[in-house]
Amino acid sequence: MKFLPTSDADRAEMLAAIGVSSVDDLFAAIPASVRIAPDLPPPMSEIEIRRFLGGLASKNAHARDTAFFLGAGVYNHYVSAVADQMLYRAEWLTSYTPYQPEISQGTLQSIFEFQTHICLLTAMDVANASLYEGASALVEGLLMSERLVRGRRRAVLSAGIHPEYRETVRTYFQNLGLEVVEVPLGADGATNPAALAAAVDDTTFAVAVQSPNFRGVIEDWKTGVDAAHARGAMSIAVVAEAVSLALLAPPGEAGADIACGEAQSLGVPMHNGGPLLGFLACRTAHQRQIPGRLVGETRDADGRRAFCLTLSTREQHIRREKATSNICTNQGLMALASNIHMSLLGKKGMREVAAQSHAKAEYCKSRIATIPGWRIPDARPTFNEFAVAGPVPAAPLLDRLARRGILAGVPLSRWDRGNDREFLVAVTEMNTREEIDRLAAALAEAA
Amino acid sequence: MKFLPTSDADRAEMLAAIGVSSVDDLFAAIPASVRIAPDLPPPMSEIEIRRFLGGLASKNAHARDTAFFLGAGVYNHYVSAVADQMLYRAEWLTSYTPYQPEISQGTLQSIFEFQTHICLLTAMDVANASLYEGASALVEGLLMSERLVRGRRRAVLSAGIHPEYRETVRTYFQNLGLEVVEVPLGADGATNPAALAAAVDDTTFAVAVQSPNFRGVIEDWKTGVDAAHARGAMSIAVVAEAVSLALLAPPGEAGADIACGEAQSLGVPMHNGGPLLGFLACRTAHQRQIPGRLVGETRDADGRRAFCLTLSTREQHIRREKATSNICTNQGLMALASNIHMSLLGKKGMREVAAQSHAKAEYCKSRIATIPGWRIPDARPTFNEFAVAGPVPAAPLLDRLARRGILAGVPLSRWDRGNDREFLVAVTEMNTREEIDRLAAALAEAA
Amino acid sequence: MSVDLENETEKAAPGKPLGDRLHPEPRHEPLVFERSGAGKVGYSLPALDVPAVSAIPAELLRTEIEGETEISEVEVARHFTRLSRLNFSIDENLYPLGSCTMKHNPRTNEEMARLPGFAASHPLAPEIVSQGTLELAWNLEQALKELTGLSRVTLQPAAGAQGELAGMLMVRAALTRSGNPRRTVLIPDSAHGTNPASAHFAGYRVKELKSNARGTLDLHVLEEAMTEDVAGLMLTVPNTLGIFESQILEIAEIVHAKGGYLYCDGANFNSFVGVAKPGAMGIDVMHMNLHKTFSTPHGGGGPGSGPVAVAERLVPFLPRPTIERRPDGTFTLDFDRPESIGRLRTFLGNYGMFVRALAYIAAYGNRIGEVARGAVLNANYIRAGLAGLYHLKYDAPTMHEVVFSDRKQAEHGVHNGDIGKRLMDYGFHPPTISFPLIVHGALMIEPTETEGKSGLDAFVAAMRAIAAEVESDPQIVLTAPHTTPVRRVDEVGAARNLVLRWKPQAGNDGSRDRK
Amino acid sequence: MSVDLENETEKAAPGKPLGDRLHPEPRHEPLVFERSGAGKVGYSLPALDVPAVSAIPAELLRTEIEGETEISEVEVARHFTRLSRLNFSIDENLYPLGSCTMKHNPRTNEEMARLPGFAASHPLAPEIVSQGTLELAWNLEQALKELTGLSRVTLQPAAGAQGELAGMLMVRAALTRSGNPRRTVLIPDSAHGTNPASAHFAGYRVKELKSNARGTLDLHVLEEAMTEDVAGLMLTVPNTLGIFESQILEIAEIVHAKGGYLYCDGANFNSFVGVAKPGAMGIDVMHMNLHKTFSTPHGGGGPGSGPVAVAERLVPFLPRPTIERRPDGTFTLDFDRPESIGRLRTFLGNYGMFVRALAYIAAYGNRIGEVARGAVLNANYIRAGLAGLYHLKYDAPTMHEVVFSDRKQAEHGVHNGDIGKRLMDYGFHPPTISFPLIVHGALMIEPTETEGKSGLDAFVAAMRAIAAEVESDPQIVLTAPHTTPVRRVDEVGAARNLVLRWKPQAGNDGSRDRK
Ligand SMILES: Cc1ncc(COP(=O)(O)O)c(C=O)c1O
Ligand SMILES: Cc1ncc(COP(=O)(O)O)c(C=O)c1O
Repeated sequence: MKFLPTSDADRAEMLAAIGVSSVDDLFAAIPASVRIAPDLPPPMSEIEIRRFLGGLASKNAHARDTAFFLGAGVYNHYVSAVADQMLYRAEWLTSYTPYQPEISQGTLQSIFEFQTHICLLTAMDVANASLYEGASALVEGLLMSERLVRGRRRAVLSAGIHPEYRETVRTYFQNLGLEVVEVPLGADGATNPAALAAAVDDTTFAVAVQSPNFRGVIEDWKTGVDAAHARGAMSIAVVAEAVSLALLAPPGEAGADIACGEAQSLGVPMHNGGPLLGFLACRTAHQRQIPGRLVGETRDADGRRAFCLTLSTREQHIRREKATSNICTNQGLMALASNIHMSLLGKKGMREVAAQSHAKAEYCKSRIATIPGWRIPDARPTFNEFAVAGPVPAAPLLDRLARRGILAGVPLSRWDRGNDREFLVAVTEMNTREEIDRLAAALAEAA
Repeated sequence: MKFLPTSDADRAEMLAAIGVSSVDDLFAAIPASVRIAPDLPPPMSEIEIRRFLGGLASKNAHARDTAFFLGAGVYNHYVSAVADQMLYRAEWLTSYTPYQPEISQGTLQSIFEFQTHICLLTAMDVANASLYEGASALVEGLLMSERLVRGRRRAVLSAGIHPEYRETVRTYFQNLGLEVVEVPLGADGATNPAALAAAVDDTTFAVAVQSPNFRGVIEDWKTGVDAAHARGAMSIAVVAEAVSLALLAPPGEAGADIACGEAQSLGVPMHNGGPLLGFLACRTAHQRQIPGRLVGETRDADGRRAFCLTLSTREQHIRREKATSNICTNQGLMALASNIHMSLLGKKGMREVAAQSHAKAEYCKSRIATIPGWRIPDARPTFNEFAVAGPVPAAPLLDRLARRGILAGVPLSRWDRGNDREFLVAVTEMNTREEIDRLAAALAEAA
Repeated sequence: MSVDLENETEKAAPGKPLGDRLHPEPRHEPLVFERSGAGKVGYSLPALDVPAVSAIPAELLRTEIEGETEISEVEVARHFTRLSRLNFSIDENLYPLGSCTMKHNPRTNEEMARLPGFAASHPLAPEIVSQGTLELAWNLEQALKELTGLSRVTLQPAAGAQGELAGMLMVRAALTRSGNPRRTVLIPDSAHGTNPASAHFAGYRVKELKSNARGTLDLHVLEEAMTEDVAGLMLTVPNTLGIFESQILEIAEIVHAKGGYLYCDGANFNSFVGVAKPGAMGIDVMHMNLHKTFSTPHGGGGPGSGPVAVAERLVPFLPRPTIERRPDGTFTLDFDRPESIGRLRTFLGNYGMFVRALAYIAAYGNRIGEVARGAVLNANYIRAGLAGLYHLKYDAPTMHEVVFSDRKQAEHGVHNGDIGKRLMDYGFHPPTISFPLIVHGALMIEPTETEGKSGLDAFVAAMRAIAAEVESDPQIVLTAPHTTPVRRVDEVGAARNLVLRWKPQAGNDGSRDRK
Repeated sequence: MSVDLENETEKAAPGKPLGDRLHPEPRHEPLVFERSGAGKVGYSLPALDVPAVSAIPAELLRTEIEGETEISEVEVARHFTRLSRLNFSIDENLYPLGSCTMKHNPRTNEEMARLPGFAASHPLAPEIVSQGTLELAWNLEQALKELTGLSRVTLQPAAGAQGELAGMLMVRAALTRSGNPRRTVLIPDSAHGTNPASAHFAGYRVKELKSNARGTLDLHVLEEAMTEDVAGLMLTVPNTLGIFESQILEIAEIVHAKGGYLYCDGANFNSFVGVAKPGAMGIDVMHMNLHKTFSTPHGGGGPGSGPVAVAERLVPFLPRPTIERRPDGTFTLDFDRPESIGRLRTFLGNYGMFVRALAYIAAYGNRIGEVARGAVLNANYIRAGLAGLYHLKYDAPTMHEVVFSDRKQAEHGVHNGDIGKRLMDYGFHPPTISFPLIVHGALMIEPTETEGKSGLDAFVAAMRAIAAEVESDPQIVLTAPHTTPVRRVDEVGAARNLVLRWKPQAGNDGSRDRK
């Protein structure tokens, strides 16, 4: 077995040193009745593993062999080969959480840089080292808010928040005595400010709004901030397509207390939906309630700049059931990928990616809008994703197009059974005009 | 331009420090008349490069999407992911020839290990750090022989040596006053000992035989050794499918003076024929005439084991036109890949790869031999490649099979126009029985 | 360095510390922001091939991202290569971080996870073009079922802690359906911090159970605590002392007798995977860390993956969706699970880790018990090598890890943290020192099965040398490490004077490197 | 290290060198053979699915490969990771190895070269399923033609030296056809060693031309040497001193007037690629090093690739086969080239390098002149920074590299090699010191265009610091390096007592590590 570096002679010597006669003796503490060998096939060689998994991989349509317009929380953006190949380095790939700073400065400094990038993009003060993904990041933002506004039990969520985020919130809240109020979107596709404000009361600890929202519509962060602050609640800005942060007014400027969500689109491949990259940023005043790991700058014994994990008294390994979160392992390597990506793109590149995505989405929208039988239901401006409504049921049409190499969009019926005509179309800098024209032609045919 | 790290402000400061007003001033020594800008397209972005080259790549049939039986000097063997991914490390990939041993011990030790592997496999005393590929390795072996047996001008080559190796020898020899005599293969596909011996005379400085020969037939190294040594010539053992060395009696045991050829099949991907991995090994007595780089073991100032390039007085940068070869850059990274590969496979694995390749080739041979209209022209034992003769012209048939996803072999007409019925079939541990059966069925159809 | 030179250079530059004279290069790497400079770029994009339209009202737009980088690709590649070299990794040497299972990460698995059919696939693509991704996940579930001896598995949780939460939510849902969710969860004092934290977020109060003198759970302590208000017991098997609860069957009986559920923290599954089945032990629900037992890389802190296996009676409550095989052999997601606890995150989970874990399980197949056998052998070998020199509070049989303490060394003023730092000078990562909390000054050593005898011998030799230094030369240990990229880091200062990010200031954006 | 500790540990363990006390880990990595142990394996293969037949007579079979490894994958991965960390690389820092053009290697190019359609393709597959590989090679030829201003290009040579040979063989073939191959090739004394070696293997005698006091070729020296027995001149442009022969047009005229050919060693093409065309200079034949100008990685000593561009009159003699585009747009190999010099190696050349080089050229496109502009700017900036401190034998304008010498430092007994070793302590690779032979004690510095100002400043500062040390503290330079994985290596001893391989001996195969 190629992963086991113990020769037979070594094993014999080791057993002798331990003073037992067989390895089995070391398992004496396990009751014999439960020692049952698994019924698995014999070991597979590397060649066979490549055939087996390569075969499974080849059954899937993917972004490199299709005209690709899927989004709804996971986006197909450009990732440089530098970011991709850097992750192969054993020093990044095979190290643990940087508990020992003297031999983990690489990881620590990278996290510190990641925290900085997130702060700059969101215009917030403090960001953590990552969370699992967008939905649990929202949960953590809500729970953090609840701790900061003690005694209130209700969270108000715009229905423009990704449905799987909202479902996750309900899962987490169900046994904590916390309540969720969802405020439906207006007919224009945006959160209605009056309706949102009306849903907030003195039992509300947080108001969360997503922008671009799940239908791709750009929300004004102030809608949520004003509704929250009017009643002393925390305001949470949710982001599921983080590329938008480079073009749209950031939540920090609008006065949000917490910005959180999904940063996959900043340097992380789609990975069939995971690993993704949750993030959470907040104000300095609230930093002691932030969940997850934090890296801080400090000095070493010689007075040189160094980095280490800090404020760990918030965390489960010290505070146990009183911790700010139960999270331990986070998404370290994805935060590194994103740090590399954001560093490469920087000020201009992130903006250009966002601007191109938007312009191409607008082109796509305008192409579809002119096809007889097809409409763009939401009147409000969108960023790089938008709902379309067609003359035929969406899911079967999308299946047909997929067979022809066009992954045209995500049907809203997935989360809303009754809505069988609408689907979301996402466009990024990776889409060519030719692909968009092909999509439009295919939809025109379907009409 | 993302590969240029100089900001505009930096450039201005630098020009000021140099004392010129523009970069163009620094090119004043180049006559204006020859300063002509190239007519190339505008820069391509990373996304476009991936589309452009990805598009070209997708036009080629390759070993991972076909039933693959091509060989003739380049073989499709197993390469572990460990070897593959290790090459991404900047420390291996982006370093130069290890001229400075204190900061190149990684490369130096790896070459030392590579030299050792080659010696163990060939049963020779000394091996160099690599040569370009098999054909030029043979040339270097011949030129080395000529230096060692001064005053003789003739090399005798078995016609079982790869035709492109022989052609390369002619290219190199043409202006050096050296002569090549080729001894045709016998009807059984092997070099005829009597014919070979008869071709050798007192003007012969070397006799070279390849095993397995170009038709896949296993030669007895003693044929070449005896013919050479009978007349005081150097005996050269040529290897084009180095995996065979793990199963077949090694040239060193048979008394060969030089073993050289191609080690691609020991850990180097096919790369459409390059980079490959030339090797050359010899006897201690001749080590000062070996071409190319050598790494030796030594000590550092603290007495610790260390490695460095050695015997460089043989080389062009010191001896100039009197050097043992003009080679400078060799195939460093491929020697590393091969070192990793040979280390992983080791004693048992290399043998098992060889044995499986042979057994599968025998199975394939027996399947084809029983198809009406098809024959195996060579009676002598083969290793993992063999000639087949069919009832229809080979090249058009192979084209047809390629369109159906079977790369069935290499037509001998490529080097021998008259031979339009024969082609070479190579089989390795990568081929499954199912693929072989598919090949046999396709040939049966063609008959 | 040679003594000669020391004298020589001391003469030449008196007063200047020797190290500074010999090693003039600052090992410090500036922040990526500090390498920025106006006009540099690190990316390239195609020219826009559609009209450069913006349909966004001005008030919704931002201005430039102040402080963001302008830097070339060359510098970024170098920056991250240099940073990486400041890290210790498994591929450098033994990484005996107890409870973390720092084992070799097979590179084939990386290759497989990066196939475009996995890495560039989208979780919301139509099922008809996603059969490969579904089949793989289904296969992984089957393998984990077989290894745990439990009925079904959810792959959704993103890491062990989320798996714990998922598991406890299922317990709670089941109890709720039976009429009473109950209020308390029992957790031994040796447990990892995520256990109580997860129980808390599942809405439970935590009652801590004291371990006995053998480091395990006393049946009468459990019996007493296990009332009908207790939802269940969260037990780490083997526990964080590396000790297997040999009365596991009796423990299960006690818990079940009171209608409770036995939760197994499977972080230590590496010590018995393929040797024994948790299902047979009476365990009802168990999370696994794919990034431990199943060798998906830790990545400097994740991503992980924390599948949860459950007994039949918890199946209805599994997170949504489940992956099902239809009679015709095709695969589909089942969202129609009315009793499900819901979802814990978006999509199917950390899918990339599924690919790696399945590749790993496939490589071992029915010989996967060798993993556990190797891990247990190695831990016992280290125990034998260090017994006597380091204090062993609990001397029950060791499974995959052994927890010594610094009691002997503390007499010389040297603590577990110091020993860990000194190990760095010997080329090793320190053991876990922050827990288990019941061992004061813990040195929790988990070598894993992917370490050979020569590596273990070297580690034991280093630990023995340090024990000797503690007696002869404690100062060298107390001031360790001496050979690392930075010297001992001031963690207290970091928490006192919080600097959690770089801030753009006039002049420091792209200006010269900070010292 | 702090001075305090020095005293402290000196007290505790007197006599033991400080470094050994602080840094107990042996940095030494055993040979892979020394890690071997019976019964370990590092590979896995499928079970044989055909009969286990052997049709080979026993006398043609070998026994076990004595001494070969038995080692696990885990150990191999660690071994090579550890070894790699002993190497300096471009991604670590400035690598100013003159004449080697150590520039950034774009990672996209690595990705492209590994696409299965290139890396797993076979050179002898039918052309109908190889159109992509042929088209790529054809495209690269077109780009190199455009950049050189010459008529055709062969991609076959495996590196620069083989390109030189190919070029001189074509010259010889052309002259032979005209009736007389001639006997002599002229080569300036500043040339790289491969030039005379290649000329020799093309069957020529070499006549060395002395450079003048400006480091260039004197026209009258050339005129005198350029007889009708001379096949041509091999000129490096700019030459190895980094100086452009500003009389290049006159040089070409003189050579051509006597019926000779002007060969350009294009190793330094990086200094004028995209700025000027060799074809316009009167150059007839020129090799390029894709691993220099076109950024394919050096890989610790190759693979390289040495395409040769030729003027129209040499086209018939190009190596065989050439790559042709048919009128229908398909591509084919043309073997039917009766005047060809033949082939220099198997197949088409180092194809993997073609992929990378084409990706590189595509990334720059018509802005590729910025490469040269950056390279020349950087070299001149270093020259400005070091002028006065290091002796500059030839002060003609500098192109992409500048060659100082150790003349000032030699007065203190410090030589170029020592300065290079000391640079390592400052975190830099040394410059080239082994040539050009006409500069005694050469320090040949080529920063390339992928180095930014801050890196150049740091390098200049280091060189200045060393110059100061040479005066104040020469011993520290003479005994350098002090901070590298090994101290100064005994190269003389290596050559005197040749150990060129490891040998299996009873007991050292898999036994403990050698010290
Ligand atoms: C015993 C134990 N339980 C639970 C966990 C939490 O797992 P994770 O880090 O995957 O969330 C860990 C690991 O950190 C652990 O060691
Ligand atoms: C000036 C010069 N010419 C020729 C060569 C030989 O090129 P290669 O190493 O690619 O064979 C080199 C490089 O080493 C060189 O610097």
